[in-house]
Amino acid sequence: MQITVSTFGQLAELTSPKIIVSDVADTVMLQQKLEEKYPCLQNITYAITVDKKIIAINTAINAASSVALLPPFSGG
Amino acid sequence: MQITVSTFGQLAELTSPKIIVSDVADTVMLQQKLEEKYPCLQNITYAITVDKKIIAINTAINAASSVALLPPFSGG
Amino acid sequence: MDGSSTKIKLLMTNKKYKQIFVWNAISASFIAENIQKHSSKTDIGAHSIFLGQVRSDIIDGKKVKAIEYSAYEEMALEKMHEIRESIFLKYPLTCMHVYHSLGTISAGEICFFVFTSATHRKEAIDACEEVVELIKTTLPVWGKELFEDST
Amino acid sequence: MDGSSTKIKLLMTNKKYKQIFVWNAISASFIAENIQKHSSKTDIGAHSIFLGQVRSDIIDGKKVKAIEYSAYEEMALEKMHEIRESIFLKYPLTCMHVYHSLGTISAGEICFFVFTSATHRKEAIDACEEVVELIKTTLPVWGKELFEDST
Repeated sequence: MQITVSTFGQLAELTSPKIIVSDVADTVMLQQKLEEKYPCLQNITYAITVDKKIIAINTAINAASSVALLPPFSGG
Repeated sequence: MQITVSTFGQLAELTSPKIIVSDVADTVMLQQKLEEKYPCLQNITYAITVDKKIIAINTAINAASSVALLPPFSGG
Repeated sequence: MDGSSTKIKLLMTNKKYKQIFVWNAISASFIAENIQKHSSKTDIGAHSIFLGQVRSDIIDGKKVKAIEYSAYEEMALEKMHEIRESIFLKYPLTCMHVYHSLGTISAGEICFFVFTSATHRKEAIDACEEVVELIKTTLPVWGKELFEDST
Repeated sequence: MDGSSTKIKLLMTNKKYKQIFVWNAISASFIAENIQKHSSKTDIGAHSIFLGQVRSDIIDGKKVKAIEYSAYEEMALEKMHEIRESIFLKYPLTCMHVYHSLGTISAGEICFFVFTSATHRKEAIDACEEVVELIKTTLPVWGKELFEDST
């Protein structure tokens, strides 16, 4: 199963605007795979959203999930 | 000694924009004379200013004093 | 917007204190010009603006069509000077502008304009709110309602 | 002011939620038009406006010439909808308008505009401040500094 992760702000430049990750069933697994692929993520503060909600606990995801990585907000 | 008292807002309509009062040496005497001349003042909330300062205690006044009666403010 | 509407007649400036009173309503284009002027001040990060607009309240069954504002101008300008000094001591503002209408202002028109600017939002917002409160409570200005039936 | 400067290109409206994002800077004349539109609402007594302006900060010895704004638009519009609902539940507002720029906004230009209106000043002021805070802290929008030496 493939998940396409969108990244925003500074994260899009440090990683890639779209990251494709295979074989992940939940956000903890996803985070592990992402930090393997982009070790810089280990030292960056970011939130994971699933279907536009910031998740605080491990959350199941599938190919239909809308997943994103968000660095700290700096609008306004 | 004559004092010219300026009045503002609603007070200017209820009394007169300029009231001339004679033989007063302080604001307590002034207030007595004014309330004799315009009894409606007894039922109205107003402040007395001397030289543009609202006075809280009896204050000496003379012909050179700038004296005014101010109803409650309603600007802004 | 009509260009001519931007002309606001400031009352003759008091020698000692900055004038805040303007004849008639404060136009949207006057506000826009004030905002525009600040684009050259690139240390500003936040503007806070308060606008007072004349309401057509119903009082004793009669509808307000306008408010006629008057002031004890000399005292008001002196008081405004004190407010300005206290605000600049308390908040690190880049600038602050205050305008209040005198004369007859129709319902829907703007009669009061407070504009504070600072590097950060909190200072601009807090200062603006405090200035509005101080003006409303301590400035000798009076509004008299004029009603639709012309009484 | 040039009439053409008042044209603001709103991003294509999301079907579900009200659009808040505009391309490029927010002009003073756009703000003026927004204010002017409220003169027909004569139950309004107070407007509170917050404007965010791009600062030319010095960071690591380099001067900011602009900020490039981007957003996770779908999430931001959904979040803004929640903010709007919560604010209207909490405060008796007549209306509320929010605009945020996307794209490159030069130092001195306005990138953020919050506008609340109410019968009384306290509601307009408090609601405006709360909306600004909520947007700054919960809306997925990012600003990237662009420096004068073009790096």
